[in-house]
Amino acid sequence: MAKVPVQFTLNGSEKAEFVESGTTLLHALRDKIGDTSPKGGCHQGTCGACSVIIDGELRLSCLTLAETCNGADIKTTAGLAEGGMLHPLQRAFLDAFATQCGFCTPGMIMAAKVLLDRMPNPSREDVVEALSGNVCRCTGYEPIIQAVLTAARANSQNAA
Amino acid sequence: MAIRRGRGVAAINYPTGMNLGGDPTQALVHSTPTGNFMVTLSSVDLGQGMKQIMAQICAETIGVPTDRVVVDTADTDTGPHCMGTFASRGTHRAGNAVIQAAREARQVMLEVAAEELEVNASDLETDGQGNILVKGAPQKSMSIFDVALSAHFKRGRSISGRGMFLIPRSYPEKETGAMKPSTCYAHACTVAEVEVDDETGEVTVLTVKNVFEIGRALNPKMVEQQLVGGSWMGISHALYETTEPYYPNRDHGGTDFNQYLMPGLGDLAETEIIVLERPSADGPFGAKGPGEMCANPQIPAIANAVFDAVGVRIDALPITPERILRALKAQAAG
Amino acid sequence: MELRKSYFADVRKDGLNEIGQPRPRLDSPGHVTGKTAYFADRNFPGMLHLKMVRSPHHHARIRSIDTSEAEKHPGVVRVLTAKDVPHNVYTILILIQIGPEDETVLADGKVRWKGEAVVAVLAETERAAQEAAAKVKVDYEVLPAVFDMEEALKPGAPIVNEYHGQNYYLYDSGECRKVRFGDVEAGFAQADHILEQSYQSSPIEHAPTETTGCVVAPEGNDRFTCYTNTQAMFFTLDNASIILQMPGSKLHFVGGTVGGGFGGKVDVIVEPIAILAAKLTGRPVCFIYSREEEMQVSSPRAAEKVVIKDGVMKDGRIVARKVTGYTDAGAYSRHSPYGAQKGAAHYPGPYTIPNVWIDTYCVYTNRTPSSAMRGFGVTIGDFALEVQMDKLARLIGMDPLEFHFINAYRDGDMKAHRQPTEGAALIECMQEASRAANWPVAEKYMAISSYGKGE
Amino acid sequence: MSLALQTFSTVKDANSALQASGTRYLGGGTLVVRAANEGDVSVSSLVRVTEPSLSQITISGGKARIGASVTMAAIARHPELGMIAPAARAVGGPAIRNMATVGGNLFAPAPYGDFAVALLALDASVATEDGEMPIETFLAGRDTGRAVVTAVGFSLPKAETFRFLKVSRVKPKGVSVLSIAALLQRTADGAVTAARIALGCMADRPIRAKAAEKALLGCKLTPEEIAPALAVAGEGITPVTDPIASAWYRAEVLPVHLGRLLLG
Repeated sequence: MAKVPVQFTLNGSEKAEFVESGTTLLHALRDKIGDTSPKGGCHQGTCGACSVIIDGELRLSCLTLAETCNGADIKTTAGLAEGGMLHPLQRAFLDAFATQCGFCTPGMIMAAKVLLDRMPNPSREDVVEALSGNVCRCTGYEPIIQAVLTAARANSQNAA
Repeated sequence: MAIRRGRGVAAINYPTGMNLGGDPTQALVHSTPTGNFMVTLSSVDLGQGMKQIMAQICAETIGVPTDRVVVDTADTDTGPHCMGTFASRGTHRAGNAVIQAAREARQVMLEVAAEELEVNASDLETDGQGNILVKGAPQKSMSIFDVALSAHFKRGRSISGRGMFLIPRSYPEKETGAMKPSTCYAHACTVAEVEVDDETGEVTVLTVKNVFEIGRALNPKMVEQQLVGGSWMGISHALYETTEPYYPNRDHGGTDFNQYLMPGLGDLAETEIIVLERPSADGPFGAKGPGEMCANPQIPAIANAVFDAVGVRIDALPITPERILRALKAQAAG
Repeated sequence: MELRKSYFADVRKDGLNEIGQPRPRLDSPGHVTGKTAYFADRNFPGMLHLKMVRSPHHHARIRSIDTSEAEKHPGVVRVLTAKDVPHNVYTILILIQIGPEDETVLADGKVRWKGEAVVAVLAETERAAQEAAAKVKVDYEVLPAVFDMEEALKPGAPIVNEYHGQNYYLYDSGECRKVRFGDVEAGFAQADHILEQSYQSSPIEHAPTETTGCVVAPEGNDRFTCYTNTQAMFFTLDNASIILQMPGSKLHFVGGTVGGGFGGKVDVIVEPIAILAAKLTGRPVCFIYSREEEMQVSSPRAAEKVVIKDGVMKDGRIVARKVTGYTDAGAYSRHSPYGAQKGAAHYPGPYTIPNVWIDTYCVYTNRTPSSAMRGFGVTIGDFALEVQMDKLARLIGMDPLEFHFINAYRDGDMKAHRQPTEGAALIECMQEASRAANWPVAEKYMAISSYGKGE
Repeated sequence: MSLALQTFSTVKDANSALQASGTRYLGGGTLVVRAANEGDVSVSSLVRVTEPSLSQITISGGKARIGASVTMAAIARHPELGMIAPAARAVGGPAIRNMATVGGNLFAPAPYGDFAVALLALDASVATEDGEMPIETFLAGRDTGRAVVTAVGFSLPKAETFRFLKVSRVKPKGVSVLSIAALLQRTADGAVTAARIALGCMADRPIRAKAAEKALLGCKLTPEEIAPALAVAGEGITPVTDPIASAWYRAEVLPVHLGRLLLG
């Protein structure tokens, strides 16, 4: 089985691995590199649990082949907290009791992060749209929407 | 075209725990040398928050803050038997087992403190902050930290306890069905308000007002999580979900989250949750199991609201636009 | 959410230190940082991947299975069939003495539903396992299938499951679980109106975001550690022990952190075959359902049919209720005999009715085996009961909410299964709903209490 | 055998590689990687092209040329493609839109392929190395063609002439019950002089509502005048049945939604 090299930046640090050709980024991250924060909920592109940020854009790591990510800048939820300090989104998810089983949470946070990076003061509709590719079966979504709106408010207050 | 509005009500009850009982759960509690407490279980946290609730139950019983309790579950090499997490039994069954184990550990803890303070154990109380006080003489006290150190290194006592909760199994009488299915029941009443598009059969759930009686909200924020999520699932069951959309034709079952339908973030009903607490006689601090019943009353409430809106009864779940449209056409055809 | 503390304040002790406090969840920091370890986050060097070859037919005899091409496929380590499973015919509730054993771990001679596991393929990679699975040749003789519960109960219907011998579960009470209370026919005779209606439901998938699965690692000392998302650790361990004919002391289950269950992870399906595979290969094994398997192969909530016949008086009292409930177990029992029986205990709902007759059937068909789901045995029954209540109210020209008050159970009322009501709170829920929804009811209903009719 | 990815810098080389059996073109991955993940072992080799023109959007002379690798997200945010942005935004959620390509959407079977419905209404041309063909011709033969699609081109519709509607059960990201795109030229007093209406989910691929197009000619967009067009909207359709909706339901609500789109 042909192995191919992949090299990219993951949460700010350089990673280089050999993977079998055709390996998804999700498998490369989880099984080779050991970042298990992206979750494999469907491997179909229908649940969003594997969402990561590649070069600033939200992507599904289950449908992305690792070897197409050479040179890319990849961010996952595992790399979001800096210096032991939770990111405002993470803090907001905690405070809003927006996690139950937690399986969808890393993907939700990734989707929310790209939203807030582009749109610091989103409306509820913007949040709904931004999270629309992510499935949660526990919460009924409302606490998650509230968490993202709260994080946005916290961000804008800090900026002010 | 007309958007027609309707509302419906439903009221339900729900048994706590495995039907007919006979479903044991055990717990072990022990203190570390510095007076932190370990709860050992084999109970499963599905995401509903079993670990957190067991920590709070243990903390309340021992008399320490929750952050001094660690819950270790679920490892069959260390955790004693639990029948499992199902049938709204986790909090009720495991909670009772944890209380029993924690009480036994607390008793040892008080005995050690009594020796140190030279009083009777029955004269001691805890302040919930991690201290043991002499009743009526609070200046005479000792921290649980020091009590645990003493127990471990001086007195040779194990501050630990064993808990077991079992409701004896009931066997239904063959001819009459006389039986004891459960020891306590949660309750709910939901009023749902919908809009129905009478040209497409599409239903929009505008509001659901849910009143739940759950015995005791051990952690109100976690209760809210489960009730809000459950209410969403009830709406989902009412209007969307099926693995066989065209039964008896069994083709076309959804195989992914695009085609197995559930309400999206843009479909959320305005949801109101009101909680009443009538403590159950045998629940941990009166708690019943809210986890399942919270998803039930929305289904008939919505079915009744659809009828109220457009005058057709859909007696088969899910209540799809297609079923409504077919019924409306049949109604129009007389 | 609002806590309405005014209700039942006299029987509740508030002001505790930890109970009733909205403490932050200890597990949430792990969730938001992606650090929480689910079973599939364990990865072992040399781990094999298990893929299942499944029946494409609803009901068929297996003439032959040819795994030779699959075994030769590059990357394949082992191919398992029924003969490899030590105790291949099992049923999960045997642990609480609800038999007979009626299901095969891997199909032996026959398949009884579309999706049934037939052959397990173990390979170095998922891809190799998928490719090899496509090379397994199974020769089927298709048999007539029965999907509809009423058809299945008719004489001459194809027998779905020979271990039962008939298409229903045989309780000690006969073909159904029965509840008999009062004289239902006398109740109907006395009633001003009779309403008989039929309700049904479709199977529903739990759809947890984490699919069912496990990772098994040999410990090197004849013990096997199974990382699993089962909802019931020892229940699964003990069933695995029976299926594998392996002492429970050789099994070590680790779990308890699950990505959603909703009842979908109480069947013992993935663990025994994965442990067997680890034992026979000496390698770690993972068996994780694909989303498609989770959606269409894992047990759904049962399809149910509920027929309710009520006798009601003009003044709103229900004087007789007869309920016949049918639970479609699919091809195997799993938890369905338990669920159907739970329905018998739940009917006639939280109402005090003097004459009650209940029959609940657990029926076998060639549909996907159903099992527990959130609200097991009750959810669909509540749909039927509460739509029926609405119809009854309208039939006698009464406000549906007031109609509920008239019939609501209260402390001391005798239930149909002959337990006195204790701890009722239905009336208070309805009173609060009346206020919250601005759905006024007559003052007399707002004045009553669950504490009993005497007060 | 594993799944092998071959990367080529030119379309020409990719087209040669695609002649091998078991080889599929990798666009955004939303169709083909999913198929591989789900155990479709008929796919053993994937081919992709890095030629920059495939990722370019060119607007000139009132015409748009969109490279086949351009994503739905890129179209949705392009300042000069605002009129078709709703069709691009109708595809998937944000992550899918960052991956799903124009080229891929042309191959997406119903109930997917909402953007292709818009392209059909716009009478787009589909380019391959062999040249260009009308989208209708392309869609009819898409199951057998093996050449890489390189771009689509169309005349930019004037504001107010293009309308798009997607109906789904789940909001905001749901799969189509149906989608409708309509390009309507009208006189100053509102009478329709030319109509091109494309439908999604009314067959296994986007199709035109030709009878309705014809019936709309000369009509003003009033309930009375469009009624004949709605009455024939279902001519020639063979709607799909899937978990979202049955063929019966789709056929029943097509005139309802077409009417709402025309009157909206």
